[in-house]
Amino acid sequence: MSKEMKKVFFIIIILAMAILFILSIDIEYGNPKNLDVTNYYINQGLHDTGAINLVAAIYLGYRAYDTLIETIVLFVAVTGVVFYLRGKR
Amino acid sequence: MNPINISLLVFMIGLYGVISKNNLIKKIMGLTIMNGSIVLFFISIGYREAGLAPILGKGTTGGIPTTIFVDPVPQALMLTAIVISISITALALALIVRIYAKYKTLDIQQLSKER
Amino acid sequence: MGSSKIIRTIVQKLFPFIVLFGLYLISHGHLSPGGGFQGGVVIGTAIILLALSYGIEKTEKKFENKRLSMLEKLGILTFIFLGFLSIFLGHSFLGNFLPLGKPGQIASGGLMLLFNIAIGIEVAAGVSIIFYALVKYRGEI
Amino acid sequence: MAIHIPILIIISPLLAAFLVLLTRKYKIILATTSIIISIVFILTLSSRILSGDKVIYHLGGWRGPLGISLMIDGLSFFFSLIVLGLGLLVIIYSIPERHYGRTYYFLLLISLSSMIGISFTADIFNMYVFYELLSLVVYLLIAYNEKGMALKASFNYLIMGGVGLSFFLLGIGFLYAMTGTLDISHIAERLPAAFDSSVKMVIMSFVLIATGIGIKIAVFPLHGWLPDAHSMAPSPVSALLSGITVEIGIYCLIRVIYNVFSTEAFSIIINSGHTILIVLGVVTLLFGAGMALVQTDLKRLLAYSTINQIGIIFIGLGIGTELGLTGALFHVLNHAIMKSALFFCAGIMIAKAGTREVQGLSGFIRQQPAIVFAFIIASLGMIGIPPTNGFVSKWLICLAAVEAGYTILAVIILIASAITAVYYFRVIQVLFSSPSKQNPVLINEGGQIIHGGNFFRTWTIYILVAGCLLLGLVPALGISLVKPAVSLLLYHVIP
Repeated sequence: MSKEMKKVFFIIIILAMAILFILSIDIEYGNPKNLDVTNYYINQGLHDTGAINLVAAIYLGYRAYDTLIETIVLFVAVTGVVFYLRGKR
Repeated sequence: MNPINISLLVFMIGLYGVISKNNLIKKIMGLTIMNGSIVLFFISIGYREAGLAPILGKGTTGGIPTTIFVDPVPQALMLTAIVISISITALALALIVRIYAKYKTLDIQQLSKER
Repeated sequence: MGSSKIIRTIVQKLFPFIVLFGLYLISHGHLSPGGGFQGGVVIGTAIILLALSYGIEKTEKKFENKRLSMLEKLGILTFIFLGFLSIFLGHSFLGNFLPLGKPGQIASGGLMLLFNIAIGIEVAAGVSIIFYALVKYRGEI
Repeated sequence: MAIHIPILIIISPLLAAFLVLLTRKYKIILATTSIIISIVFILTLSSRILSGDKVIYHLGGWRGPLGISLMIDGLSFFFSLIVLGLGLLVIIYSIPERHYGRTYYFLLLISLSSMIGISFTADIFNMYVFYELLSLVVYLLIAYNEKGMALKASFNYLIMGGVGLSFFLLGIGFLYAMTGTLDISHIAERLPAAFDSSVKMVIMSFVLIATGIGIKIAVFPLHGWLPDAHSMAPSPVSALLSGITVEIGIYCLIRVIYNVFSTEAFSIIINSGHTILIVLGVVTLLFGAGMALVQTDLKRLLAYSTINQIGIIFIGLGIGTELGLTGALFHVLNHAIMKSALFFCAGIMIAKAGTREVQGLSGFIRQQPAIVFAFIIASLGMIGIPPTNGFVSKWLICLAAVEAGYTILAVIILIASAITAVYYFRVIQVLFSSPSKQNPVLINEGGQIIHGGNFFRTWTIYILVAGCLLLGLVPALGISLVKPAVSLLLYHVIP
């Protein structure tokens, strides 16, 4: 396939997928529907974790395990960069 | 054209960038655009009409706040997704430095030809 | 490397305030927008600013690579150790065992403040290590 | 202390990984003891789980959909046992290689701990974070010996893996938009309600997650990265990749299909999902077999044969009957054992012969007859000849295909096995042929001269081959392991 043909081919695929995606969205922007868990977080967040910043209450209090794994992701990325760029071998 | 549709469109632009660009750094840019659009998608899912940032006022002592808050859960998830996306980008750029040092080219076609 | 006199004096004056702002972000993570990651990155950029203005060699003496990578491992080990501590004190892994305190004060988040500090150390050290690695790479294979 | 076992299984390799970075001499001892501790812990749970019970552990003490909880049922027990068992053998296999420093064992331990984390977690976003951690670590392990080709392979895998996991995350976004929670069991409860309101979104989220994981499992159209990645990696890492990492992707697919999109309301998704799985399985099967025929590099041949075997597992999953699932999961176990044995033997052969080309290994029988016989037994298993375990699982899948009325599937599997036989016997024939050129210098891939395959390497191969024969002669052993997982998936589908 020539260069332009390939590019055009990609554009068509991407546009088709984009239209497919956008048509499939049914949630109305501005009022999400099922908020029972979120409302619990908002109402009880301060009581359970003592944090005023509810986002911090969630990612450090309720889901601290996620944050632990994520700091390890960052640590592995740092070791990876140092491993690639130490250069003296 | 609310932000949810826009974020999906930007996701597609990022995907197009990753697939069709031959330059390694442009591929990484496409990947970063995709991750960025996912962050926009999650945040726009959690948006509520006239909702405030989910920081309870100094005074509230745990009573039921009457004000409408934006959904804090996607924001918490996106903190993780952002850190993951920069880790991927940092690793990829370090890899590109090494590949360029060895092959002196950034074009994926040429790279696949050389042994 | 090292830039003009003007930048050097400004950076020399600004450096403590940037670090102070980073520490503020870390310590008030659970009260106002911010937290371990954002505060850590601010402190990391303070170190990078120092390196840009005073040159790598001098900053290296002050913040050498060895100590920073040790700090980074320390950050994560404290995070895991806090998790184990909550197991020893009868809660499940990463469960909060400290008293919650009054909302709005720094000491109010229970374990969250300690988590934020651990993450802050790790991210600050990590960002500056990446910067050192990128700058000192001389391009040999 | 006993109730904390699920989290201790995950955290012990994690903690050991960081301690390995701090010590200089004790890295191997630390690595092996941490994996052995995890194995002991998981075996203490085996009685409860094999009897069908589920172990649930709430992290941070938060009940239900609030916090993250770990759930170990038959399926995750089965996969984490494979991960731990083979992980231990991979560590033992890489002991004699002095070229592997602290970072290597750090990355290996983090990969094992993240794979167990994926199989235990009951929270779909946590599964994504662990999968990302696993991918990051594998990108580094592939490029560990820093040769040009390995860097390119790692970069390709990074791009494909990045795209795949972005699709997975977008799928999670759709699920969260519809159900409002992230806990798998709660999503499964709330999806039918969301299904009535927006059929399109449920289908789109299934498609997104399936393509995302499909890229990571290297299904046919999206497999581009696998042959380079698996062949350019150091041998223990190739065994880890082909043996375990691909299986964890299959675990995620099974978990999504059977737990998240589970109830009868999605019969159209599940039926169409099954047919898609079968079609993809057949295409991957034939493509893998075909490509393996034309390979001259031994490790690329084994990598393409991995794609071939994934096709068989997909067919087994696609059939979806109880027999089909048992065959597929049993084949996951067999493939993990056999492929690791093959990569281990390949590692020794390439190290001794100094070249990766199949032709260069001629006359290897005289140098290391035991390794060649192990290679033969493992390749018999891959082909599916009676005494080995490969035969049992392929036979189960063929039986399930015939029972479910897809007799052509059974025929296709037999054809693919015939092709597999051709390219494996070609390698074995070269091993037996007269040595064309004697190569006294023993160079390993890292450029260091090493002594021959010594105690650790040969014994790991013997253990794997013994496993092959044991499961082949006494298949009830393997099937009893698979039984709780299959019954869980089919009968009480919503955990």
